[in-house]
Amino acid sequence: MKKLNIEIVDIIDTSKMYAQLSHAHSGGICVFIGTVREFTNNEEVVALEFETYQAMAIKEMQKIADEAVAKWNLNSVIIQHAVGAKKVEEPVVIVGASAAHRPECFEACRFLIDTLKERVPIWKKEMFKNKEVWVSAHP
Amino acid sequence: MKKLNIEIVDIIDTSKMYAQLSHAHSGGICVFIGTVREFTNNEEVVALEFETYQAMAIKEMQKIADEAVAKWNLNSVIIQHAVGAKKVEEPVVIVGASAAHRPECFEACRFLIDTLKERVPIWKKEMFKNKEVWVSAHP
Amino acid sequence: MNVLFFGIARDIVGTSELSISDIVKNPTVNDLKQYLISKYSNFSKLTSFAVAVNNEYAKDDVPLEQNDEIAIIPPVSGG
Amino acid sequence: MNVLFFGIARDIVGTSELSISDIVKNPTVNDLKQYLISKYSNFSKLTSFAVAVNNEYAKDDVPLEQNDEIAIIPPVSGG
Repeated sequence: MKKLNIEIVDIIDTSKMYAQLSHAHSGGICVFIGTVREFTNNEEVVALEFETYQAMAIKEMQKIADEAVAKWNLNSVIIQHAVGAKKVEEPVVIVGASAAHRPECFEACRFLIDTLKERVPIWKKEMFKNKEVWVSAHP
Repeated sequence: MKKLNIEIVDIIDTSKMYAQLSHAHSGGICVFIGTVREFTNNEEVVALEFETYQAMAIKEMQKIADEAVAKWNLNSVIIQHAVGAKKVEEPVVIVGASAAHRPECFEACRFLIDTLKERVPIWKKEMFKNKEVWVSAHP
Repeated sequence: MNVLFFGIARDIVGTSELSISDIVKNPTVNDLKQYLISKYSNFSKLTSFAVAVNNEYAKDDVPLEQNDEIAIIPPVSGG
Repeated sequence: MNVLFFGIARDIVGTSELSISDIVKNPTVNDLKQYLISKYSNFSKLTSFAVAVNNEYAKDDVPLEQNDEIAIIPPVSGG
């Protein structure tokens, strides 16, 4: 049985990751966690603020998980994204895949985060000391 | 300041991973966990048993971490390997890297596990119902 | 026709939901985009923006129905 | 000269530590390997095996000193 965990959450609990991804048919688990970095282009970031179009975001994340399972024969997948204000060093996204062997779980994990960033309707605002910027909005 | 965590342990506690890898200068963390798979070549595995030459293993893991930090400018690295008997779905190894951006942490994490498997003096015995096999010992 | 706005699109129109009546009859996704650009010039300054119909990305020629859930999707930036 | 054995190497010699005295004078890593193969033919059936001197992999021409920590490293299989 495949294990899938697709969620939009207020706070990402990384300690649950292993239970969500481990599987008797898996020899390898690969996880990526995106975190808030203190500096962007040498400017100090106070926080990142995330908002989402939740119903559509869940639907897109489900599609991405289904594509990955079909392509790499995964046993488990997690895709969780946080919303709200996140401070430096806090997790904002976690994606992970478990598979029989390690090449598949690495490739699948990279696909999950790259595709999430391209397609899932989530928006990030960088909060600096004196300004706020919607990331990627302008050329 | 770089954070390094290099250990041989009896039990891998995956819930500590985030605290060990998060870093104010990191935007991405990549983690690989090796787990016990139920079947090897269609034969049911009861357990894996790991032993190590601990002093040398720690030294080799430290070298691998240093090489990765130098090559990808990582902020944090963990390399932990378990010893003793491990049952299906239990974690046996965890490696992880955190860096400013995601390509570096993915590449570094893959390097950590690939190089650990090549160089670190740890030996795995597959325990089947009716036999025991030292992995990779014979051609 | 109700339209939802997120992220910078919400900032541009000043609200998260807008009821639009003064648009061409039987509008398509493209008609809605052109309507927004003509009413709010800041839409033309965005890298791009997409329209979602019933929680799916919709191409320019997709017709919009009265009961569809329609949303304006500025450049996404999750992760 | 004390030598440590791990994994299948320990199974082959039947102990985890062996004191070796009947080896050539001023032996190198290669001399030790040949000694083991001649005494325990199962070493020649392994994929390979390495020798560590003071916790570092050592090449065949490295001389072995009385106080070195010497270990036989059969093919590793961690992870």
